[in-house]
Amino acid sequence: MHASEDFLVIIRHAPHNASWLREGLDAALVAAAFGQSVRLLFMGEGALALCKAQQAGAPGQKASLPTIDMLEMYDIDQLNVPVRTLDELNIGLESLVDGVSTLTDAQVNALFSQNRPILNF
Amino acid sequence: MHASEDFLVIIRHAPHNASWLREGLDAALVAAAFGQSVRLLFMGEGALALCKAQQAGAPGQKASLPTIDMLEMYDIDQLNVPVRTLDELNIGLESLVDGVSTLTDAQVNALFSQNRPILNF
Amino acid sequence: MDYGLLVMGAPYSDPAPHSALRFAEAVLARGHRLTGVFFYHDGVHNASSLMTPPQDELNLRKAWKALNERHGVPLDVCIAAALRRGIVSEAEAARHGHSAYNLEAPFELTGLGQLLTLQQRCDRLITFAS
Amino acid sequence: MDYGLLVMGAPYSDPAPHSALRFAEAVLARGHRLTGVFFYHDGVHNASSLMTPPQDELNLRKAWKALNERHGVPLDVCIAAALRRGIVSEAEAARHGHSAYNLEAPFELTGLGQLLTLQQRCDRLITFAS
Amino acid sequence: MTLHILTTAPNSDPARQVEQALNAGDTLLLIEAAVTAALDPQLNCWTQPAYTVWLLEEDLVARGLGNIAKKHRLATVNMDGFVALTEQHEQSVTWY
Amino acid sequence: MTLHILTTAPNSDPARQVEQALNAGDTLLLIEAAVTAALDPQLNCWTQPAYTVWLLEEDLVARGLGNIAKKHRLATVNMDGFVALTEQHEQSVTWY
Repeated sequence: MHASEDFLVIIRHAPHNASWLREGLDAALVAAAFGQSVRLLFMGEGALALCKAQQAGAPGQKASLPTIDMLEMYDIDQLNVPVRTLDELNIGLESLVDGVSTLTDAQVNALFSQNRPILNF
Repeated sequence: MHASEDFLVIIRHAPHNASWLREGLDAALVAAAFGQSVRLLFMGEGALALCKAQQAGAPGQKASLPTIDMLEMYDIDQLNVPVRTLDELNIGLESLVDGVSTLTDAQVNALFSQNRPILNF
Repeated sequence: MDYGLLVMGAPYSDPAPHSALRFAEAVLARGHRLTGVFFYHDGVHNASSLMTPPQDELNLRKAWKALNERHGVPLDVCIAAALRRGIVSEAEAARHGHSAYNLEAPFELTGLGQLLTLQQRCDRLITFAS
Repeated sequence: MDYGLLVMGAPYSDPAPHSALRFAEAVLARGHRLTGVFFYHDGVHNASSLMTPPQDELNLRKAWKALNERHGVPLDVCIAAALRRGIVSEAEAARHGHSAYNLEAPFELTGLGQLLTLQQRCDRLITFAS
Repeated sequence: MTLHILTTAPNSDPARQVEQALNAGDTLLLIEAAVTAALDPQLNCWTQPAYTVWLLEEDLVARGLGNIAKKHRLATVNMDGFVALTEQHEQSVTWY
Repeated sequence: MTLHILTTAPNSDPARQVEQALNAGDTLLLIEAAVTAALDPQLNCWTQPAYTVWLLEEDLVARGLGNIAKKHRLATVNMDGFVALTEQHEQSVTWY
C-alpha cells in the first residue's frame, strides 16, 4: 500500500454515542499526517457527525464538531455521504456542514472496487 | 416490590456474542435464589440461547447451554419466546431445548402490562 | 421516593454512565433519595481509579465519587463482572496474586444479590445502558 | 505474507479478541508472518494485567502474551484509547500520579501512527471488531 | 402503566422490541441515540395514538436536532422532566 | 476483489451497509453473530449471484447452527480457510 493511494476511512457511528466517532476521526487525521490522501465516507448514523447544529453533550462530554472543522486543515476535503443514507435518515444536505458531497449507490460501490487502504469505524 | 410477584428477566442477546447473555442469566438465577418466582422472556437474538445443538465456542469460551439446563434446578420453568421471534429468526421450536413455551403478540404485550420487577438484558 | 440506578455501560465507550449521572443529579434536585448505584456488565469500568481522560474531559469515576461524598450514595460494583474485566480491589488483588489494584472506596465490590436487594428497597430502579 | 491485526473489542464483552486470536494462530500455522497486533478502541482492555477471569475461562491477556513469547509478535496498544479506559503503563502511571499500573511488557503503549505504519508494512491488515 | 426508555436508533432491534412491549397508556421516552427519531415524523412511534412519546431535550440539542424536533412539533422533556416521568410510572424498562 | 467480513446479525445496520459496498466478484465472509444468516436461505446474500458467501464453521457450530447450514447447503470455511480467503483477496473490510 502506497502513500499515493486514496486512503478511505468510513465513519458509521453517531456523535455522543461512543468513542467510535472520535477514534475514527483520529485515525483519519493521523493517516493525513502520514501524508496519505484521505477520503471520508459517512454511512448510516455516521452522517449525523456532520450535523452543523450539534453541540457539546452533557457537561464534560466533548463535542465532535470541532474535529470535523479541523479536517480541512489536514487537507481532508473529501467528505462523502451516500444519498441513500440521507434518505434513510430523512435529513437534508442543508442541515450538514459545508463541503459535503453526496454519492449515488453506484459511486459508493465504486469506492470499494478500487484497491486502497480502508479503515472502517 | 414483593417476592410474590412474577419477576421478569428479558434476554435479548445471543450466546458467544458478549457477556450479556451470561450476565442476564446470572441475574435470573440470583433473583430465583432470592425467592422470587422468575419468568424468562427470550426476544430477538436472545432466542438463540435456547438452541439445543449449541456447543462451547473457541477454546476458553464458555458454553451457555449448561446455564440454561441449570434453570430448572432454580425452579425457573417459564421459558417464553414470542412466536414473532421464531418467525423472524426462521427457527423452529424443535431446534430449541425442551420446555420452551411460545407467546402470541398479545401475550408478550400482556407481560408488560402487569406491574412486576423487570430486568432487561 | 427512593431511587436506585443500574449502570451497565463503560465511560467513553458508551453514553449510559453520562446519562445516569445527569439523572442522579436531577433525582436529588427533585428532593428524592438515591439509595444506591449498582454497576454491572461494562459499567464496572466506571470504578477504575486508573481512568485517565484528557484534562478537558469529565473524569467519570471522580464524578461518581463526588456524588457519594456529597450525598452518601453507595456505589456497588458486581464482583464477577468486575474481575473478568480487570477491575480489582486491594483484597481481591491479594487473593489473586496481583501486585496492583484499581478499585477503591467509595466503590465496593459486591455480589449480584446486592442488585436484587436494591431493587426491593427502592420505589424505582432505573436502568442505564446503550 | 506479512499480516497485521487490528483488534477493537474487549475480552468477555465482545467476541472480536477471541476471533482475532484464533485467526492469528491460523495465520502462523499457514506459514505467514504476523508483523504486529494493534489494539484500539475497547480492544485496549486485552492488555490489562488485572484481568481475572474464572479459572475455567481463557485469560486473553495471557494468550496474547504467549503469542508474543512464541512468535515475537509485537503487541501495540493505542495510548489515547488506553488512558481514557484506565489502561496505564508504569511510565504513564508516574506521569499522571497513579500509584498503580495495569499494562506491562510485552504490551506497549504507542501512538495511533503505529497502526498506519503496521498497515504500510503488511501485505494484509485484518480488522476484528463486533 | 410503564415507562419505556429507548436508547438506540429507530431502525435498531431494541426499537422494534419496545414496540412489542408497549401497551395502551404507556409512555415511551427516547434518549441518547434514540432521539434521531425526531428526523422522521412518519415513524410509527409518532403516528400511533396508543402511547405518549417524549424526546430528551439535552440529547436532542447535543446532536443538533433541537430545531428539527420543534419544526415537527414533537414533545420534549428535560432531565427534570425525565425524573418526573419516573415518578408517575411505577415501573420502567430500558431498551438498549 | 475485496473480502468483506461481517460480524453482526442479518437485520443489523452493518449487514445493510456491507450490501452497499459489495461489488460483483467480491467475497462475503460471515463470522460471529453473522452466522445466524444460516437460518434463513431466503436472505438476499444467499439468493444473489454476484458475490460468493461463506460461513465460518467454528462460529456456526458453537451456535448450534451447523446442521441447519448443511440442510440449506450453505458453504462453510474453517479458520484455515478464513486465512486462505485473506490470501486470495488483497483487500479486506470488516463490518461490525
